[in-house]
Amino acid sequence: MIKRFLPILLSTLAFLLGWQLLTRYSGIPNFILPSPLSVWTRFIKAVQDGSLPYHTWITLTEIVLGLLTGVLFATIIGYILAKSRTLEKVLSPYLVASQAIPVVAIAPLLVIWLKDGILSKVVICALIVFFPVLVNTIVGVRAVPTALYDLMNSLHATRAQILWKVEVPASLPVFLGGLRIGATLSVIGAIVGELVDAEEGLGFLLQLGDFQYDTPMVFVAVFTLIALALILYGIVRLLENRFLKWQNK
Amino acid sequence: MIKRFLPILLSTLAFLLGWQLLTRYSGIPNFILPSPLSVWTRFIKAVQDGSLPYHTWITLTEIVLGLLTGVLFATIIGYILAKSRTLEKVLSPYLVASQAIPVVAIAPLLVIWLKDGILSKVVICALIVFFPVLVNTIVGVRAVPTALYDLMNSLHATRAQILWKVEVPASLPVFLGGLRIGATLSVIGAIVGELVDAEEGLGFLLQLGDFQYDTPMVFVAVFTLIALALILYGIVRLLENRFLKWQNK
Amino acid sequence: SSSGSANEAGNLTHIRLPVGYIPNIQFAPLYVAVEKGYFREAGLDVEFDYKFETDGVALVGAGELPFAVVSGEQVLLARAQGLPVTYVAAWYQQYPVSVVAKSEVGVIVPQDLKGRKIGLPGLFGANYIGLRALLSAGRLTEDDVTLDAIGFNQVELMAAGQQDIVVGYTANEPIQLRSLGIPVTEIRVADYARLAANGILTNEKVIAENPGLVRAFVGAFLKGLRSAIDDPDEAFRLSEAYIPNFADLDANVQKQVLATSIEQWKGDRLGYSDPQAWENMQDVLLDMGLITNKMDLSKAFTNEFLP
Amino acid sequence: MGEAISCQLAGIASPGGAPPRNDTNKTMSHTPILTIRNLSTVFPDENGGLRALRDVTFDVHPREFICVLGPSGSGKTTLLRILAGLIKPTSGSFKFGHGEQPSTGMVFQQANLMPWRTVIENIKLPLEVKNINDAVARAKAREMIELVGLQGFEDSLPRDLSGGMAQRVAIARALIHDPDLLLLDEPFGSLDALTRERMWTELSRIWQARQKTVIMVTHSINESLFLADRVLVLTQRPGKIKMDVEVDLPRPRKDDIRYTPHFGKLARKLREAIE
Amino acid sequence: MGEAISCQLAGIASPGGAPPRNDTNKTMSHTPILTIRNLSTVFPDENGGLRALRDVTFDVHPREFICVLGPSGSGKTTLLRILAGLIKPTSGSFKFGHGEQPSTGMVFQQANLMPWRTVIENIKLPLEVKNINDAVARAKAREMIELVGLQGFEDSLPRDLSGGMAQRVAIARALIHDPDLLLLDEPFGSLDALTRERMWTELSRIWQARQKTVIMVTHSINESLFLADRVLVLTQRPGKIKMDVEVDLPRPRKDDIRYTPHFGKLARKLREAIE
Ligand SMILES: Nc1ncnc2c1ncn2[C@@H]1O[C@H](COP(=O)(O)OP(=O)(O)OP(=O)(O)O)[C@@H](O)[C@H]1O
Ligand SMILES: Nc1ncnc2c1ncn2[C@@H]1O[C@H](COP(=O)(O)OP(=O)(O)OP(=O)(O)O)[C@@H](O)[C@H]1O
Ligand SMILES: [Mg+2]
Ligand SMILES: [Mg+2]
Repeated sequence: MIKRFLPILLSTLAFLLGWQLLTRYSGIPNFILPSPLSVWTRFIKAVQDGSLPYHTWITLTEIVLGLLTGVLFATIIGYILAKSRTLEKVLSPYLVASQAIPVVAIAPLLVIWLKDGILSKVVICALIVFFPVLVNTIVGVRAVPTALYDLMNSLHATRAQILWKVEVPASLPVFLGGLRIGATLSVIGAIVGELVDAEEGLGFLLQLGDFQYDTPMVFVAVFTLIALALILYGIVRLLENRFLKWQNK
Repeated sequence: MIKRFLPILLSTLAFLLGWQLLTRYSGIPNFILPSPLSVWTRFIKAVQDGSLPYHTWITLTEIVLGLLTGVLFATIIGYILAKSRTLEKVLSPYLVASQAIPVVAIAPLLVIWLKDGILSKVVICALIVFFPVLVNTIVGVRAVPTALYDLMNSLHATRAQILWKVEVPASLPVFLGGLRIGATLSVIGAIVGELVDAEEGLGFLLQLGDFQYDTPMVFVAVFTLIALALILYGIVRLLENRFLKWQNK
Repeated sequence: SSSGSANEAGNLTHIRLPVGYIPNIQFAPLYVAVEKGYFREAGLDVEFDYKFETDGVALVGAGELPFAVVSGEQVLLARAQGLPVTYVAAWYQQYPVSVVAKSEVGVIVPQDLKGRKIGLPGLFGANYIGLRALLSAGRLTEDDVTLDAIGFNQVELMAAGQQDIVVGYTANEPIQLRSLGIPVTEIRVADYARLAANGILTNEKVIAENPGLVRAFVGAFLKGLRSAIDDPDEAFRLSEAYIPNFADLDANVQKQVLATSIEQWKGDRLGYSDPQAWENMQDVLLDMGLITNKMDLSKAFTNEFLP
Repeated sequence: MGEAISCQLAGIASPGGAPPRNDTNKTMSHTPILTIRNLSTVFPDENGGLRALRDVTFDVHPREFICVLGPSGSGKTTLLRILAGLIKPTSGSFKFGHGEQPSTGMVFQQANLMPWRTVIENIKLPLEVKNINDAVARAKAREMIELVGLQGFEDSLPRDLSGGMAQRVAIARALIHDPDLLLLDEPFGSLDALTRERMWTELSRIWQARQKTVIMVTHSINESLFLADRVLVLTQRPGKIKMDVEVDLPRPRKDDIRYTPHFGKLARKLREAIE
Repeated sequence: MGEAISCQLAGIASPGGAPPRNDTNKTMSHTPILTIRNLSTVFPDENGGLRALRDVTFDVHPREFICVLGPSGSGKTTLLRILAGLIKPTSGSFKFGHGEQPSTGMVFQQANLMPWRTVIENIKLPLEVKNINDAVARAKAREMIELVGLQGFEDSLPRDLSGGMAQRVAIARALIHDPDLLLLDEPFGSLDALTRERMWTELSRIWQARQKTVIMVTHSINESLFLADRVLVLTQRPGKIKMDVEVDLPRPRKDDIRYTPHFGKLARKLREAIE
């Protein structure tokens, strides 16, 4: 157990040390790159005055909802597109387009259609999560060995049985790769939404810190975001360890 | 040939029609959601005065450089991580972290380290491209059948031969999936950089249109971005058609 | 970096100047100063940079760039965090924020805001500070109104009928809304509170090591400002080349923007910082909790580089 | 016990008794369970398509055990895939007696196991597909594991099995749900002689004890004579039926039947047909 | 032509003449090309590891053709994989005469083709690995394609091949680079009788014409007696050598050798050993 976490522990220490040395000797002022210690002090303060937990909770809600929505749609649509090349040809330009539209360009539309509040952030987050999961769902489902379809068909299996007993497990490695990407990006997704009309959430905290030149606060927000991303990523890795055991050598 | 493009053509027409009807009957003012016609007029104008080609060229340069850099690093690092679980354990927190940092939070650092100009945008673009390609490289390389390693080893093949003759082709489907995601995201990557520090490029044009209440211009920029994304996506699809022929049924 | 280097013989000192916004007619004084050679005469080669305002402040604070155009509160906020920055020339004599309301709502004085929903870009920034100052002037607090963060979409949402009252820039949103045929009333912050507004920022180190550079820059800038105020038509013409798509914009609107801006620039002594405006700004920020302690305002701004 | 059952049932239904012939089925008392008419298959390729099967016509009667022999690439696997409903023939037709496809157990030429399932999970798959209670399915799977001699490997993953072991898993999987039609594509190819013969016996026993029809592809003349009522020999690609031999050896067939003259005669006949 | 060469060479090197025996190799004039001592393999599993091979010891002499028989799961594949250097034995050692691993051609139990390569590309892989000029490699591959009877399928992808055709591709690939050591894991398992016998003849011819050592796993006693100088029989898992039989049948071996009494005697001996 200790041995398993030793490399990560060591690398974290090395990172903190490197950071400390950088702030010390690079000549970059504290308000641009704060020292680890000042970030830590700010963190404690933000926890104690309740602001960090509050805003983290808001953002986490957006992330979780956005991630779930994005993954749900991506999986369903991805599956359908994997099955129909025609549909893929017709729809993929729109799906690709949806990824190339900067949020600022359609911010007024978003606010008009979705009102402000949490919904627009959830949608933006879902939109960012959507694409990687979509593509990997398509790639994963397309790579299911045809021999296993033959097997299931020879047993007169239903579509649902083929889905759950073959397609899901066989495409899982690639799908979970998409989920790894999606989960990581979901954090940025929620923040992007919060940056457009900031009222609360870590994106707001970040912008506030930026506005007040409270760079340690900015870094606290960033590290909280990183922590959220790592937790989500970790959850996906746990899923991989659980469901892809058969793949490991 | 006509039959192949018919669905896309029809869907484009349907899209334009739907858009026209939306602007007509939704009551959304023209300067929030302009009509297709006004966007088209604005497009012609922006082409004729040379501004659109100029800014598109700038952004395209950033995208191409960012995409190449991102893919290069992602492929190399992804391959190494695919081969070493320890290294993956140590490095992946940092790689995930790099994806969760909003660019606005570190914009001054970027300027200090990378100076102004194209480099920072290329780096931001590369950073966004990096992760999907990285993850799919890892997933792809991990899924190479061990039996093929056995084959190559029985022939005393060199590491390089195993790489090029087995690992590259076997991981290509998943890798190209990552490239599909990366290519699509690269467009947004370049724009994000331009929005933080806008001087030229489509992101600048977009911001300009936004602040000048020239919404048709915003839409022209967005559609140019979409076109760039579609072209890049199309190139990846061509690669897939070319190199994954063996997979198609 | 360029901040330390003196004006060597024949060579112009290159200066990258963050202005905190996209190219716009409101930067006419800067464009005039370039076009009419005021900067060159002062040995300066100025290049405009349109990055975010806070990034500009941070880079000036870090000594990466010598100057930036920033809003008054930024100076105090930055100094509160230890950034060694000093405001050396006032550009706007009036705080450039207004509350804009649809005429039928009947918002004429700050007290009228009571119980209203007000849209503003976010709960920070000049708009927010201006609104708070107005609320205080009307003896209201934030609890008396409903704030609604809507991003920089005030005009759009007002036109779409989703907001009736928004906060915006005096020289922008009201003019845009009227040009769309939406009758609006406006309450200017400047009519109720005298607050330190936008001006030129530099670094204490630049002041200490290269006061000549500061003087040269401020002098050239003020010449441009004077010229723009005196001859708006010329300023309008000279700005054209700097603003992409200028020809596509409604010239009337742009002229109004310039005229409104000039109203806010005018003063008895161009560039002069009124200590009271800084005191007031500090009070607003203290009231808002954005800073916690009074500071030595004499380090925050200076009039010593004015001609 | 296996022996006891097979003897008992042999008396009842005498599979070797009056084996139906392709050309005589109209006069038979029981109608064919499967009629195959002019099946042809062409796989699309660059130069005009690859003909895999040509005009294959035969009938299969209930409880008949048919072996298919033929050179590599003559379309044997293709034939089985058509009968399993996995691909459509290019032309021709086939019809099952009861109208619809009977429950089918198939052994593919490759073991075709699910790499994420353990041995027992792979074997019980057909029962899962039939929505049978998991405890029951597992108990049945354990029986099958014993039948194919894989005790101790219940929880192994396919990647940890030897080639022959994987094939035995596939056999167990094909038999577990007691299908009416068995389609076997070289099921015993990678088994050692001993295991193979045990499998022969088991298969004969199962076939005789239950109402099963078997179509089995093999490359072994011995195997076909040991098991089949009828042997079909396909020609070189495109495969069509070159010979349809009735195997009128008495059942149950013991090992020493190999050395009987009739066995030798049939073997020689098949050998000649193949060459 | 094949016949001519094999006859001619049979006179020169007479492989069946004085076949070396395991226990007599110290007195032999030429030293073993491969010495295997106490090889054991344990695969890790939940309950203390699965013993696949136990104390396997034997010598292989240059140009010897060895067949390995044994029950399913007895470690035959494992043995070949060790000798090919693909896995390390848990204990014991093996050494090649010249110190390093000779060039090796391997036929795996599964065809193990690269799905993205056409038949000809799959076959020429070993030459690519040796960086041989592509035109030469292709020409050689075409020869091999003819040898295994796959003309017309040069540009087919593996997914479009029948099982036996895929196996023939694998055989061609193992032979193309003229390796000194051939490790064959049931190479002819899914071939029809005719093709298989043609392959036997070809393999004998190649083996006699070139300086090759062959270790081949098979389940067919006939096959082993037809081809081998020596047959090793492994026990049930964990496999150890149960019998080491010298096959002193005269070469070249024609089909009718099967009906000689000596063949019958050897076959019975092996059969008993297996049971
Ligand atoms: N999916 C496919 N696409 C194209 N050609 C195919 C396909 N499947 C089989 N074929 C071709 O059809 C012919 C018959 O194949 P089939 O697998 O039925 O042969 P087989 O009799 O089973 O041979 P074997 O004994 O080698 O397994 C072969 O030439 C093969 O190349
Ligand atoms: N990678 C592996 N991990 C775990 N166990 C393995 C592995 N490979 C083989 N085994 C086990 O080792 C034993 C021997 O396997 P091997 O493949 O050598 O048998 P074999 O003699 O080739 O059998 P067959 O004739 O069925 O191919 C088997 O019980 C198998 O389950
Ligand atoms: Mg076949
Ligand atoms: Mg084996």
